[in-house]
Amino acid sequence: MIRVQREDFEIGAELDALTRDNPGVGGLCSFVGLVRDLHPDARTPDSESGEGRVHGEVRAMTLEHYPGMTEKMLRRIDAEAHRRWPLEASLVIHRYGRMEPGERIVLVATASAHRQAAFESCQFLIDWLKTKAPFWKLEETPDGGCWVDARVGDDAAAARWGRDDWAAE
Amino acid sequence: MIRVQREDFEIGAELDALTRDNPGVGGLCSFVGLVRDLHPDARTPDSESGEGRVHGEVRAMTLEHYPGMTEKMLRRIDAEAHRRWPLEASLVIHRYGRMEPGERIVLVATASAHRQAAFESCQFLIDWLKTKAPFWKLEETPDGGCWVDARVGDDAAAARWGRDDWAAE
Amino acid sequence: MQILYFAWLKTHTGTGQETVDPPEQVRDVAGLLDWLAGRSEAHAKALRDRQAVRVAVNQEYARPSDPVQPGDEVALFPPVTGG
Amino acid sequence: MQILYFAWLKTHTGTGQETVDPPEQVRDVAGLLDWLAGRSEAHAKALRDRQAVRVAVNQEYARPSDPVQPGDEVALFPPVTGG
Repeated sequence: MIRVQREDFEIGAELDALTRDNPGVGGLCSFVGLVRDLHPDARTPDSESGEGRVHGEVRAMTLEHYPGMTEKMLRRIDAEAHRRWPLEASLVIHRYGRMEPGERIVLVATASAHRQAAFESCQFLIDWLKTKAPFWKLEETPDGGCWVDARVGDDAAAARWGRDDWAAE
Repeated sequence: MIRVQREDFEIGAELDALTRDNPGVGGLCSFVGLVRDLHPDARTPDSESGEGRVHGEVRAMTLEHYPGMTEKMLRRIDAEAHRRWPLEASLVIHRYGRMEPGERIVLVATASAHRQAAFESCQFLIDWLKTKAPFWKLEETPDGGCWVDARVGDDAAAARWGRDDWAAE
Repeated sequence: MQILYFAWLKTHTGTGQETVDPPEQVRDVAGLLDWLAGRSEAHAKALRDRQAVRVAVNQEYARPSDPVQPGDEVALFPPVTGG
Repeated sequence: MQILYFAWLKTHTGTGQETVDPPEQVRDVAGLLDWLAGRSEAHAKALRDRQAVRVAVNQEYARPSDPVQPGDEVALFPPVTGG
């Protein structure tokens, strides 16, 4: 199941609903992505300049997406996970709009009879989501707004799971 | 942080507490192990015998542990995870006592700036816990009580992360 | 033909959406980008680095050689950064 | 010396805990298991397959050659199955 929404979600309620009344579930793996107060490439205070300024301080983040295509891609990624692993249930919730540090952005959860399938499929979902679902992050820093660059590491993480035949490049 | 307890736990409350007031967390990975209604080695109904009996039907499970040593081992495994990955927070809750199918047995959660560290350390914690923490499962089936055998696959999963120098064999 | 711009492509072109009617000789994604780049200085600047632009035709990822035709919904955006 | 039994070792020996005073020549884990096996038929049966028995001395995993001494807490149990 996939959901794209502006509102926050409750992790406990979502995960409980995913396994309720299904005693065939032995393992439930979940991943939550949260807004950090520092850009991932930020370094410690700049001692060279003597200013002690923290590069990349993030005050808020706005997530833009492509309504319609987002849902289509998430559904496809979710279906691919079910094709590859014996899953009892799965859930992807991705928020859009403005969020502050500490807020939840995304929840991915997979339930299976076996823990290895749950772990692998959960990681697969977030890896492919990060490189194939049309979301873009705009960070608000003391210097203004800045669109976050895609990370090479995310491409590598997605490529571990092989290639799809529907996302160009 | 580790906890060994008879009572159930609330996943949402536990995970929220783990990341609250720490905007350095970018990714939170968790794993929940639940009581299944079938023994993992159970097969479909026995068509040879014509009885249609489901092998390995589990009505309940009782988890026994070694108080004192359990906490010691869990603390050591948790410390090892923090030594190997840059974690902002971690949590292991393991229950003991009698549980029915669908009930939660264990929660492992790790929070880090980066998702790869969260995923790997979470999987490490459950893999080592399964082969090193002194817990034993007694399954109640229609045929009576049965101590669950250790699984070779669990040894292999634990061995992926290298050897420790404190658990014999 | 409906053109959608997302993230910095929207910021640079100054528009999120525009309806265009390219000439007949624009038959594929590459041709469409070339033609769009000629619409204004802002478009030219936004589309300068083609390696940084991803394209979806009717909500499916498309390659430069993939066809476009009247009535298509074509979206231009940078590599995605969700999750 | 305190001996603890868990899981089917407890079921088979019929006891979860016993205090024993092995003779002086019992100096290591292997020697202790041999001596315990001689205490009763139930003990012998429980300890028949040594490969299936794990040992902890003072709450640390121990090998057959590891020493034991008066005052130790020695636990015997099958391979663990938690999680």
